Amino acid sequence: MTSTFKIAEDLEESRPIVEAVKVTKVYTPDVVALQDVSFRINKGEVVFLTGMSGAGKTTLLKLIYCLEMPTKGLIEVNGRDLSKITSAGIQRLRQTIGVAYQDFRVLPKVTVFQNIAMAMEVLYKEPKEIKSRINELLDMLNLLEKRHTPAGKLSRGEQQRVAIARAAANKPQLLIADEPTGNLDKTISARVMELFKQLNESGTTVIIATHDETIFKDSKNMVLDLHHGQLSF
Amino acid sequence: MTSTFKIAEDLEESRPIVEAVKVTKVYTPDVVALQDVSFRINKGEVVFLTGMSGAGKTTLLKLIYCLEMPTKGLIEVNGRDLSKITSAGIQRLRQTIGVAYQDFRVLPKVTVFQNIAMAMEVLYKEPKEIKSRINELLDMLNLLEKRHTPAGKLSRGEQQRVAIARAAANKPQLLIADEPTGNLDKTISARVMELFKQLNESGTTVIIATHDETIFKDSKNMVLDLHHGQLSF
Amino acid sequence: MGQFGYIVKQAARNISHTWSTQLMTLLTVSLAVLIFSFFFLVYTNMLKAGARLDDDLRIIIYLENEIVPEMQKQMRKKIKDYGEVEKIVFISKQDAFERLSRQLGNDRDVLNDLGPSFLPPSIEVYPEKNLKTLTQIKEFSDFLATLPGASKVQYGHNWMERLGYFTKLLRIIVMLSGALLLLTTVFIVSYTIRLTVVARHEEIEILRLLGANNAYIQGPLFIEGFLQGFLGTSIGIFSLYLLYHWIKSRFSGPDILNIFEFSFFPPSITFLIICTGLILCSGGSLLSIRKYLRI
Amino acid sequence: MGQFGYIVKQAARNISHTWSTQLMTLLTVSLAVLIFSFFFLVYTNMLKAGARLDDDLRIIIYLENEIVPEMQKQMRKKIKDYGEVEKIVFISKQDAFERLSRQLGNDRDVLNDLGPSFLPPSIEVYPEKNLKTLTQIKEFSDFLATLPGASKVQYGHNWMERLGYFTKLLRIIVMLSGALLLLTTVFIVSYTIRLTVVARHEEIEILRLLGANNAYIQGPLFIEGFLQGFLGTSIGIFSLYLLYHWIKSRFSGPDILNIFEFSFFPPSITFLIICTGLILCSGGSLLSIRKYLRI
Ligand SMILES: Nc1ncnc2c1ncn2[C@@H]1O[C@H](COP(=O)(O)OP(=O)(O)OP(=O)(O)O)[C@@H](O)[C@H]1O
Ligand SMILES: Nc1ncnc2c1ncn2[C@@H]1O[C@H](COP(=O)(O)OP(=O)(O)OP(=O)(O)O)[C@@H](O)[C@H]1O
Ligand SMILES: [Mg+2]
Ligand SMILES: [Mg+2]
Repeated sequence: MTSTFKIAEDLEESRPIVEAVKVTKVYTPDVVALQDVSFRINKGEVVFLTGMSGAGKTTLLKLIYCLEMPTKGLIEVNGRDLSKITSAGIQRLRQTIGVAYQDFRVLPKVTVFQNIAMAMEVLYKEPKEIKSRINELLDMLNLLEKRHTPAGKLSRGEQQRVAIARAAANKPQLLIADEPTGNLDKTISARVMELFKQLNESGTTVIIATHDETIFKDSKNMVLDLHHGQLSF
Repeated sequence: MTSTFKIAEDLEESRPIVEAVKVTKVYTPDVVALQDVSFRINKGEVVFLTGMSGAGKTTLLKLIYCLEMPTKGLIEVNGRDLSKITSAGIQRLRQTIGVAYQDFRVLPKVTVFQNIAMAMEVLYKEPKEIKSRINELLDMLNLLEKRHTPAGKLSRGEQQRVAIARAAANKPQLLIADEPTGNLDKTISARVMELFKQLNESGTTVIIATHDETIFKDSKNMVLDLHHGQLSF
Repeated sequence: MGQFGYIVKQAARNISHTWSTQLMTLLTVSLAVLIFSFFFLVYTNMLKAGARLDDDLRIIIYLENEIVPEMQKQMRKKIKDYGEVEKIVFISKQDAFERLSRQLGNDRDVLNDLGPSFLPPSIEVYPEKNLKTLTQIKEFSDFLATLPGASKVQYGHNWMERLGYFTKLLRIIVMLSGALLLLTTVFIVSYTIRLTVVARHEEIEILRLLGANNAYIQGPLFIEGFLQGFLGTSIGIFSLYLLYHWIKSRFSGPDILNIFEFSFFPPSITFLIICTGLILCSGGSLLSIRKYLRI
Repeated sequence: MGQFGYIVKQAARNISHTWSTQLMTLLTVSLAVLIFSFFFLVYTNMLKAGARLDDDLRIIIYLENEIVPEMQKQMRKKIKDYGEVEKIVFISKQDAFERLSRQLGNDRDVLNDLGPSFLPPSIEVYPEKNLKTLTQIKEFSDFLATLPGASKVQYGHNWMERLGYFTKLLRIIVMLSGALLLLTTVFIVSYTIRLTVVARHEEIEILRLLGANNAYIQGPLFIEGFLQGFLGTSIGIFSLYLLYHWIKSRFSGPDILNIFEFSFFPPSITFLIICTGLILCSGGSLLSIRKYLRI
């Protein structure tokens, strides 16, 4: 597949938010998940990350939000070199990134509302603001009725939407969504993409890892295609 | 969507393997997951179960393998009324059904091989048979290299394939796959479908719950379409 | 390979895979058994010591004159007619003198200048065990005072009370410690089970969904519980035995142990403790996962 | 709402959501403190009783004649010149007689016919505490035998040893129980922490991934640990106090408690125990999740 490269000339800011230079990630003992990956994502862009199952998509995303460290190479987020970051630095970095994990990571015993509220409480937001933002998100994702249900009692697709809502809650500078539509039908997928678009319009950079070609094949956005840990443009 | 109904006249056996009559499932206190659902699946068929996220697909499947009991209505599997089944009966029933769960349910600390072997050991299969069957499956699903990796260290897509391999391991009478391609790319999805086809040819009835229209839109198989807990043909 | 072989293989695999947890559990069981049996041992020994002290309850009748052997028989009969008596001992002047000098220990020099004649002869009556209340003893001693030749009747009232209080205090302390320890043992065991269940329930749930029958799931757990119970209890009891020997060897010299007479459990009790441990461990491991078998 | 308000709110929410676990932990802490302080109390009281028994170590010099008061001063000086002495008591014939009759208790009637004159007068020397080994005491007593008018020198060797062995046995039993209990306490606490961590680590991991800072994660845990430590320790100590009173009330009558003199911790120790519990609980709850903070 040929990817559409979009140099962000029409965006307000063209400074890079994520920059990777020859990044290699080897899981002990010998699983090479990423090999010499270099790319640059500018502020305000929407980027799709694609590739076969096991190609290294999740690993690449983990490097960006500092859950893993690269074995070799340089990775900079917001101009900050992640190999030199402190614990407090990681905290501050993560406060500016919203992540919808591939395995959701919602707390099963906690209500939908509370699961999402956690993300905002961490930034000491006001309860009123939290409530109105969550209602807005749940409405958009067709989940308002389930507001007070423990997340463990939801269907998988509903849990996935909770994860997405949590990632979007703070209107972060950078939103990372890992396989956000894996358990969602077409209608809901469209709503999720609409949410991402809204966020992007208000300045959020969006990185979406997906194997679902339908959601990016018509767009003119940048597509990073991983093959066995290597980028192919 | 109009579904293609295929009366199984060309199949060797046309006795029903699953039959549901006016089945209703209400989760306490008031979540109506299924309402008056009636259908009939014949032996040897391939059936797709589709519907929006939260429509009740997983719930319907859970009723078939006895993880939940219907609130109202009759459900029969292999001619056995599930409302009157004993604990030992459930065990015997489950030994004839292979299920690939939507949330995988693989043991993260246990190797891929062992995760799949569990399903066969439960039936007291011979170690040699277990080994050759698992290698065959892993090869088919492109996972042979990861044989001795703990499942928790796999990518989500790889874990999903482990769940599918486990469901298929015993060549069960009935195979249930809940969203089997949610985390898989096109190529691997095709391999999974090929595996299901092989099993079906050797007599297995296959029920696949999915929101991915591409995998059933060209087939002539029966499609059950759920809308808010109700079947629409 | 038959069903049984499978189960044993499964158990062996579980044990080798989770040996650190298994070791921890084994240690816990041993410790619990050690603690429990330690207190049980101290308690039974104390009971025995208490019983021996109770044995010493006696009523002393001081006599004006020595009783000639022919009279003794008659006396015996008279006393036995009144109430049940365990033992009657006649003490001559000489006996009394010897006992006093023994009682004085190193202070016995004070008696050097004295002959045995200054102490009166006496009869010591040891009442039956069932005669225990002080009023009953009082009545008995009142009767004994009416015997011919009796000058004074005395029972070790004060001394008995003192010793009684002391053993009572000790007994309360041991019982309280025992109760506290039993509580902690229950805590520890239930915590261990909870941790095991937390570690295992996912696996058990999956096995259920795969259609494993009860024997397949419970068999390995039972074997593990059995082994843990057997090893743990044995180790616990054996440690206690070593401890007991160590204590005893430290007190080999003087006669203190004759007073206290510290002894180990008889084999039957040891066997019983091991069996109880076995049953609790293997039963507990089955019970703990029962709720997951309902899936 | 400030950062602190958020943390307090969070702690309150956690406590109200997981009150059953919290209650269990509270109980565990109380029990551990009760057990520990119970044994500490018994142990300190035993030490005190032991010290009192050691006090009784004395050397007795039997004299041929009574010493007139004028001579006593001279004697005192002579003895003190040889070695350090805590106390010197002169016992006249009359004193000796009274003491023996007290010692015989209800058996004192045997002395009725005797005057005080049959017992020799004596001097009792209580050596300094640092004079403890038997050889030292022997040397001292050899010297004392050379004093003018001394007929015999004696020290409560046998009796001392007996009592010494008995208290030693008791001490070993109490120490062993204490050691076992300490072990179980450590077990219980580490199990509690492991269970808490099992229950919490998912939440903590997610909070980390959401960028929560250390204060946000540790704050509520610290508050919970602090409350649990404070309540748990207080409840434990208070239960012990009730227990102590109950035991004491059961032994209000006779003089047994004068021998044993069972007393509670002074306030300073009580305060120290509560503080230690506080620090351990709040520190422990922070330490237990440390590894999840590294994510
Ligand atoms: N244990 C439960 N308790 C309460 N409600 C539940 C429970 N499980 C499912 N539900 C609800 O029942 C409805 C149907 O759930 P189900 O999991 O069957 O949906 P699904 O069709 O599988 O959806 P998805 O495509 O998202 O997996 C949903 O609204 C869900 O919230
Ligand atoms: N913690 C780990 N330890 C060892 N190997 C790992 C670990 N995590 C991932 N891997 C391996 O690294 C490779 C890349 O994994 P990654 O999760 O990045 O794939 P992915 O592109 O996200 O795949 P999917 O589409 O299936 O989610 C895989 O082969 C996987 O098995
Ligand atoms: Mg992935
Ligand atoms: Mg589902």
